Amino acid sequence: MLLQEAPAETFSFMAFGFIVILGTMGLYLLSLINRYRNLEQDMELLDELSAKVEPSVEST
Amino acid sequence: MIEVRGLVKAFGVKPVLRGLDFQVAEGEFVAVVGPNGAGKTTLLRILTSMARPTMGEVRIAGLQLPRQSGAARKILGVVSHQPLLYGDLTADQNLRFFGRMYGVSNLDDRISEVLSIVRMSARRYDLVRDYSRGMQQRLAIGRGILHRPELLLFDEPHTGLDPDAADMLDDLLIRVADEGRTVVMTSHDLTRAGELASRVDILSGGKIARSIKRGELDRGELNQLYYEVTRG
Amino acid sequence: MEAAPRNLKILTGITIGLFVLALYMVFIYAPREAVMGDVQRVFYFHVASGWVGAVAFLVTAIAGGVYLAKRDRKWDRVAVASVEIGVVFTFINIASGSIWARPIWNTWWTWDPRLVTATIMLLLYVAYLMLRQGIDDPDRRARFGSVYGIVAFVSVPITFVSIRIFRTIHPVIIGSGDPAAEGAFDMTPRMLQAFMFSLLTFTFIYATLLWYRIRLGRLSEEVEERKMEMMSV
Amino acid sequence: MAEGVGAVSRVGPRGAVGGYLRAVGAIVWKDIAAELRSRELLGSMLVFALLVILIFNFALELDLRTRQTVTSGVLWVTFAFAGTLGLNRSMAIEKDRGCLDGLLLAPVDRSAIFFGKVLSNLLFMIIVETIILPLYSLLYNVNLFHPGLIAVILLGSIGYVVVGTLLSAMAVQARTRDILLPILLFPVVLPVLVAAVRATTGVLQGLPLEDYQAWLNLLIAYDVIFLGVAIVSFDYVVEE
Repeated sequence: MLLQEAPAETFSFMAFGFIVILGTMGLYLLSLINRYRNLEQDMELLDELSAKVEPSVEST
Repeated sequence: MIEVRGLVKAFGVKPVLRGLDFQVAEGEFVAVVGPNGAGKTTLLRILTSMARPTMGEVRIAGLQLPRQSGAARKILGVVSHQPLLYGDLTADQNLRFFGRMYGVSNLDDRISEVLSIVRMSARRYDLVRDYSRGMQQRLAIGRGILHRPELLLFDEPHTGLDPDAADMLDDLLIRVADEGRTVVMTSHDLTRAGELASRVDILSGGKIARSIKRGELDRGELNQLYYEVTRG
Repeated sequence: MEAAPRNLKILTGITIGLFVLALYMVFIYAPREAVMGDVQRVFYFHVASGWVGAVAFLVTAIAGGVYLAKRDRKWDRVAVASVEIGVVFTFINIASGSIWARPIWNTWWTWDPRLVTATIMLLLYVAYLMLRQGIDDPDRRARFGSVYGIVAFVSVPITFVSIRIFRTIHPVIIGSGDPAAEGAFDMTPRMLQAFMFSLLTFTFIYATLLWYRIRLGRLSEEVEERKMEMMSV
Repeated sequence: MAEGVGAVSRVGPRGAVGGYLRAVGAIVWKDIAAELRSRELLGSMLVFALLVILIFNFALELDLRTRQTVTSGVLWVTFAFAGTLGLNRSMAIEKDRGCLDGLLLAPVDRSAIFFGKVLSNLLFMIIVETIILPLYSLLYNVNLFHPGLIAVILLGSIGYVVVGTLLSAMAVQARTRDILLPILLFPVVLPVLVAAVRATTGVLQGLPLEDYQAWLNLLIAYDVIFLGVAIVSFDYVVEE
């Protein structure tokens, strides 16, 4: 194979390689965004809860 | 003997001690009381240099913690609610081991002496594993006083003891304190603390909220004050 | 949490620009390799990922050391953030290397020192993440993480040396022990430029991701803090 | 020892060294005394080691030819597996009744505690090895008696135990302590195992020293480097 004059036909392997490289990077990016969203939702929920809790504490 | 100023300790983001001030003079027997989670154990762990303060100054016999903790550990005797003893060793072997770690001189004599103080001489060569909780705790006190410390720290010593064993422990505590040592004890048992200690400090909100000398208040007043401070 | 600071936005913009350019250089600017063909194009990002992995773990070890000295939690956030990114890119490095090896050495896997070291490095830092997962107290987690991050980083070069000696003494069964021997190629100037540019781009990607991941860590701690407050109320 | 005892309150250089060695010795003595009583640690290590060798026997079909080449590998895998059992147990004993706190309260340098634990772990490891080696030799009729082997086993065990003691001190303080140690330890000690296996093979095949000198050097380098790393970092592992 290595003795051939013309370059080896390895386009499919290249495609596969880049799917893995870019795919993994993309997945990680998605996971970062996802985790960030979840935390922001938690934060909003906490804001709501503390808004509810505080007046009731003062009234008692 | 102990000087603590502005002590802050936070576990992660959760502050347990918030700017606590605490002084103990030589020869005093101070009980630190407070509800569970008030930070009693945390305070003691910082005094024993097992935990490092987040902020604030801690001095024991003039030695600054945690920087000079090595020297401070020499004059400290600690009895925790865990026995800190090896189950697979006998009382004699346990004391021998800790005696060597502290560099106690005339170790054989000292072990006999300590065992008779804590009334464990008869069980000297029995495995700690087979002891009752009360016996383990007595031996733990023996381990605490083995190297003749100037300052004794007791962390909830009555935990898990039946009333008889607890009374026996009280006798022992009084005897140990009468030898002129400074004692700091944490407890959630206000009555016992009030009877034993020359001063009761109430720990609440991460600070010493009140400090009551013996004879200042009777038992009922002390109880009422405690509930006011910790609940209110 | 407040929106990304301006510097981070600028950095993100630069990184995206560089990445687009890098893709252009890898696929169009750099010539097709004369022997291996298109698959050689994997090489640029393959090496760059390995580089990011190594840099990330170095940063973890340094941040761990600084944490132990200063006890400022922000250094621990840097350390975890860096490990996570390092693990992702080391995985990319190994997977892409394996794909490259298939047509060139006729096998998905060879026991080449670099490949094996990269794999053990991946296992080390997966262990690092598992260690952290098993500890609830954040201060202890940070301390143990710092210690293990340093221990792991020190062990990597020794592992590499040990496998290298192992390979030279042992007969090589499949392919070549050293990819420089077979599957090696002369880089044309354009290839070299694409290669250097990929390294630069991936370094920027690392820095950008690190920044975002540190912010994520901080936000997560804030949420924890708030939850604690809620529970104590 | 006697001078060390007297010099406790006024720690001069001699007293300090005496106190340090006395503390290390006390920990080793304590571990031996406890082990003589319970025999849990050595017992489990030995039984486990035998089981591993038996499993290898059926997994690899250790016929005469195979034995020549895989003996060192089988031995070291056995030691490594049995070793994690011992390391875990040895640290769990300290953690169980809060004994580690008791150790840390003593006025001795933390590295003395580390050395004490390393020495007793090393001792247990070597006891297991000295029982397993002749047994293996007997079972498979392979001659394992070679002076060079002692050096290799010692160097390999030191590196393994130094890193193992440090990491087991972390593992026992984690929630997942039963499963964590091998996962933390094996990727870090891989060079020790590789080098020890190759050097053992060299010794057993009677090769000249030059042929496996590189492995011995690697083992020495590993031992020295990680002894340094472990001494510095042990403080951070045991403090709270």
